[in-house]
Amino acid sequence: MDTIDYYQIMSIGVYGSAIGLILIGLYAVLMKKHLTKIVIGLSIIDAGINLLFIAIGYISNGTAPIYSSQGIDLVKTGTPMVDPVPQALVLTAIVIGFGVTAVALSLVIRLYRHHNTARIDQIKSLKW
Amino acid sequence: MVISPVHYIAVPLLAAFLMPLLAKIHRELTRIVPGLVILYLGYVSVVLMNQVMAHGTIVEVIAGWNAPWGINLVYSPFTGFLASMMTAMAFVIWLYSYRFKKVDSQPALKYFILFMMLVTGTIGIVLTGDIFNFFVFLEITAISSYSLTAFYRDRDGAEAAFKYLLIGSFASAFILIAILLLYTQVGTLNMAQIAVRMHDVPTHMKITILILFLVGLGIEAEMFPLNGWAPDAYSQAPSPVGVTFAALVVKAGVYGLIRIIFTLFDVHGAYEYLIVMGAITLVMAELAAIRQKSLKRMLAYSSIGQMGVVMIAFGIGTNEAVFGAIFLMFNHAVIKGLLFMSGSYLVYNTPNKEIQYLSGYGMKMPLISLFFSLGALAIVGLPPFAGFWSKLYILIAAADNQMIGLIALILGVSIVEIVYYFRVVGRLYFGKPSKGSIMQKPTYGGVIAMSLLAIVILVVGFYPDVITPYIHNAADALLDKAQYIHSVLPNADLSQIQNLK
Amino acid sequence: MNIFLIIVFSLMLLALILGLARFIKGPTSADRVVALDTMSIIATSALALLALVYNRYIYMDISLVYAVLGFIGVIVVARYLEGAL
Amino acid sequence: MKKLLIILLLAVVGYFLTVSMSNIKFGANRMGDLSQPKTVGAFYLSKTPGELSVANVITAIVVNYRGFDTLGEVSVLFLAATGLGSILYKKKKKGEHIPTVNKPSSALLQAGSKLIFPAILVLGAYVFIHGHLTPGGGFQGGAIIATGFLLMMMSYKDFTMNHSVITWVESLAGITFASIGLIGLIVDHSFLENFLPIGYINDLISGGIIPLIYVAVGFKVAAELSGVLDTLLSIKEK
Amino acid sequence: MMEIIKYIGYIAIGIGSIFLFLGALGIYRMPDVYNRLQAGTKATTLGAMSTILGVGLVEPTWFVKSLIIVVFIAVSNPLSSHALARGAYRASLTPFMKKKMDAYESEIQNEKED
Amino acid sequence: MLFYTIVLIILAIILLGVAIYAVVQKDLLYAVIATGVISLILSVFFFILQAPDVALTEAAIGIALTTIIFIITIRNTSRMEDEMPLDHEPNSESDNQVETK
Repeated sequence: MDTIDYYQIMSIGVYGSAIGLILIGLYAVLMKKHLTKIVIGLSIIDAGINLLFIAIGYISNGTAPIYSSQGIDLVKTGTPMVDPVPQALVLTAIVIGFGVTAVALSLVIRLYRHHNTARIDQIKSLKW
Repeated sequence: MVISPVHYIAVPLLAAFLMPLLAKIHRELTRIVPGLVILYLGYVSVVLMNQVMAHGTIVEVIAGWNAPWGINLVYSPFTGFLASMMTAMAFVIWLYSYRFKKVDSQPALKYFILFMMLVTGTIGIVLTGDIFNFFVFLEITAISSYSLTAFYRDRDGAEAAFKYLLIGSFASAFILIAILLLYTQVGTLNMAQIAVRMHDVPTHMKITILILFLVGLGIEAEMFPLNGWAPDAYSQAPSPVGVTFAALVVKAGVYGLIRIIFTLFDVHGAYEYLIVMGAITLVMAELAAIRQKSLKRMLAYSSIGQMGVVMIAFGIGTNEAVFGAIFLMFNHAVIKGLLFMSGSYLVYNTPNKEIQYLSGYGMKMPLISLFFSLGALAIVGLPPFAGFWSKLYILIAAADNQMIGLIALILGVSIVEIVYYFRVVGRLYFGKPSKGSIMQKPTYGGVIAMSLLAIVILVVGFYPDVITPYIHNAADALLDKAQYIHSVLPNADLSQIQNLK
Repeated sequence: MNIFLIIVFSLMLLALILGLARFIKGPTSADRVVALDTMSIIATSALALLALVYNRYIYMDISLVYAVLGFIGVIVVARYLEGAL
Repeated sequence: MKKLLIILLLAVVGYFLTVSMSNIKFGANRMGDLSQPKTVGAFYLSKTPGELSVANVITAIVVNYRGFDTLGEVSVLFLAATGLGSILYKKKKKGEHIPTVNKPSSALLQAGSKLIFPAILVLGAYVFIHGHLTPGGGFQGGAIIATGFLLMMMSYKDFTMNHSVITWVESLAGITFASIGLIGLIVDHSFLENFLPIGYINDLISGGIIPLIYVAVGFKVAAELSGVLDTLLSIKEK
Repeated sequence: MMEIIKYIGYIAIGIGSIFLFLGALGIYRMPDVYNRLQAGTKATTLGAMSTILGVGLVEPTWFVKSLIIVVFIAVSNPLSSHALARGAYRASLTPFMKKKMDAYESEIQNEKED
Repeated sequence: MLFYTIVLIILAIILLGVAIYAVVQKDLLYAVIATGVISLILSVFFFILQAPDVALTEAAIGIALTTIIFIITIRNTSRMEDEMPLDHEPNSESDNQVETK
């Protein structure tokens, strides 16, 4: 069974789903006409990027970078800890994404009040 | 307490957190406190600039961890010059927006918080020496810009803000992916160390990362074809915010682009890329500007065009060219600030802010029209105003490098600029006055702000020597990559770095 | 013990897939929210079990947070369906 | 035509991402030797237990090594709350009260919420107080507390957030964070530098200023998110 | 003794996972919302409680935290299913067996009269 | 190891499936619930990839808070994606207290 490189297959799963999420989100942002759907697309892009960040920090058979008593035991037996930096960056990125989503949705509500529609092809007082 | 660059970030943040409480004490405090904070930052700028000119780059370490382990702020002559310029412009804009519109105390509080954070974000972008911290400040800038664009809660403002948000989200997504790929390749986030380790990165990876950065930052720096947000945001935002975009936000975007290309990467062809993109941006923007009916949109396109010139000058890459580019950034901030400030009073009550209704305003609003004409004369580069010198230096630098085509291009575009600016000025003074239009009386703060900018334009125009030593040092600091790396990482091995000048 | 864990996780995964099938099929919004509720409960127990597999006590916190927060999302949608929002 | 262009763009982005990611091996250790750290990840992993006495390395990074990012992140949330308020601002008449929900909920939900609400608050406080020992921290704890308030808003028609209290908590927490940083600047010449004894690893009181900052962040985030929810819930279309 | 508790824990985990699976199966197979709700919350509540208690039994030092989780699930899950049933009813989804009996309708009538 | 890989692949497929569902679904409420499911599965992913902090954040923010702000938006706008605007005139003036520019 050693002939199969499981991490190769796993990388397809993890990277593939992350890139897939980014592409699906991009598709939604570019193609969809409804503003709320566009914001959903933005949050899907964010999710994909976050997953990509975590995936590059992962180390095979690693454990979380927390030195609790069990964690110290695990490190002593030779289990590596995964890279903590991408995780810290993702924490920041998630919160920033939430802030952007909130502002975007408030703009959607504001636009709906003025135009009585939330479809981008009906909102055309400015050139797109 | 010793003055240090971290005050640029910490003090405004502290004040921003404090302002909701101050608003409960007295309503007027919400308007005064940002001015005091920016004045204090001006004091910090003066102290630090003197220090930097005498002793060289200051590296401020955050949380006691030396570079490359922690975050650091780099206050070099270049970043310091930009930060001081932004502080000065922020003060002028604060004066201008002090009583720009009589809004309730609650919106005024929110406006000044957002404005102060916008200033903090742009200064943070310029000062930081860490690539992810750069991203965080970019997001602070972006979110406050979105909210400020929609601040009037009218129809088009919200639409422009949403458009800006959409494109800005793309930018941040691209920059985030670029940071991710960069981290996997170099294992660090410190800009100086990234520059040291860049030669180990495979070329195709380097190019992919650079393209991602260029797309992301090109959006912020209004590079063609990524500048779709700019005209709408400029024209629909409240006019102090439009000035802020022209004077601060775009400068921060250009700074990011320059820092990435000059310091972080050593890819051949990036400079030529800057020239080409700058030229395309310049031509497209000026051709669009001449077609505009709305004054603010025209100014916005003109601003994009000026950024094109800045990119061309940076792309030439010699000392004189960089000097000219930084000089132009300074001039553009001051002159475009004056143009936006006076222009927004000119079109205050006209429908759709269109130019055709401005006939004969030169008699009705003499002071404002005078300011506008001064700005128009300065920005097209007529002597003896400030814009002349920067354009001259850029042309000389292009001539030194035998780039005849570029000279022809810049001069040709200047003629286009002259045409559309003088169309407005001519209408102001020689058009037939129309009846029934209501003049908006400018606030005292606005008049003082515009006079300050006009004085700066005249003084720099007649005695460019008051500013050139700073700009010379700034250009040297930007081009001296080894010195940047050395001041951040004293023990770094510089032998393998390419493109050291 | 390994076989046992494989069987347990397979059952949970199957349960997740069944919930998902209902989520995608479900004719009304209430069906979909029921599926979301079920999936969050399955995830709660799966995460607790994964903490056991990884042998880290601190991972139980996530299970705890899931148990608390999963249902608030459901209540929000339920109140929206009710017309209360 | 537009559709074709977009699909082409998607293909290009997908191709570039796939090619770049295929060069980055999944699960490979890129941090190098922990004893002689060359990358930041290795440095943080090796230094944190000894020099900061913080069990959770991510907390150490978020609050100490990269504490500046966290300050920025808190300001992003603050800005989002402010911007949301300014975009959706509506002048209220005096004494006007807008209920968060239109219909009262059932007695069961009300009783259950009353039962579970304190538990959620305790859980949130637990998450941010133990931020340096277990997963979680200020943001997560704050978000959990805000979710608890959301539950109360959903269950009780007349449940209102006291705006004055929210403003005070938010401002004071933010000022605490910034002042801790400035105290570090005065005492140790570096913004956000630790000036308290670090204690022993895995103790509740360890890590110097890290738990303090996380408690401040927790309060701030909780107040901000509750404020956002309150603003959003009190806009009603006629 | 510890061994026996451990095995009890594993058995609890097994039972729990079976219940989780059955609950999800019920969600998939049942004919209408209310039946699905029944299957999806009752069975899975038992399943989750059993699994998490099992985890607590296998590692006795974790028992307290697993008990806390179980209590949370025991309180929160009925709440959410109740709110959901009510929401579904108010959104005018008729139950599958509407013709035979509908006690909730009269209650809503009473509520409206109040 | 084999089993672990299979689980990961299945979760990835589920994640992509739900994302596609969220994008193509015309009813925005369903799309929003789907984003909740994406958060749920994403945080399981983070957990498997040994990032408990991130999983906790995703759970705390993704499940309830994002859902509620999306639902409030849907309540204040339209629920169906292809809904056409109502017939009456959009109100163009600002509801601010100041005069228009």
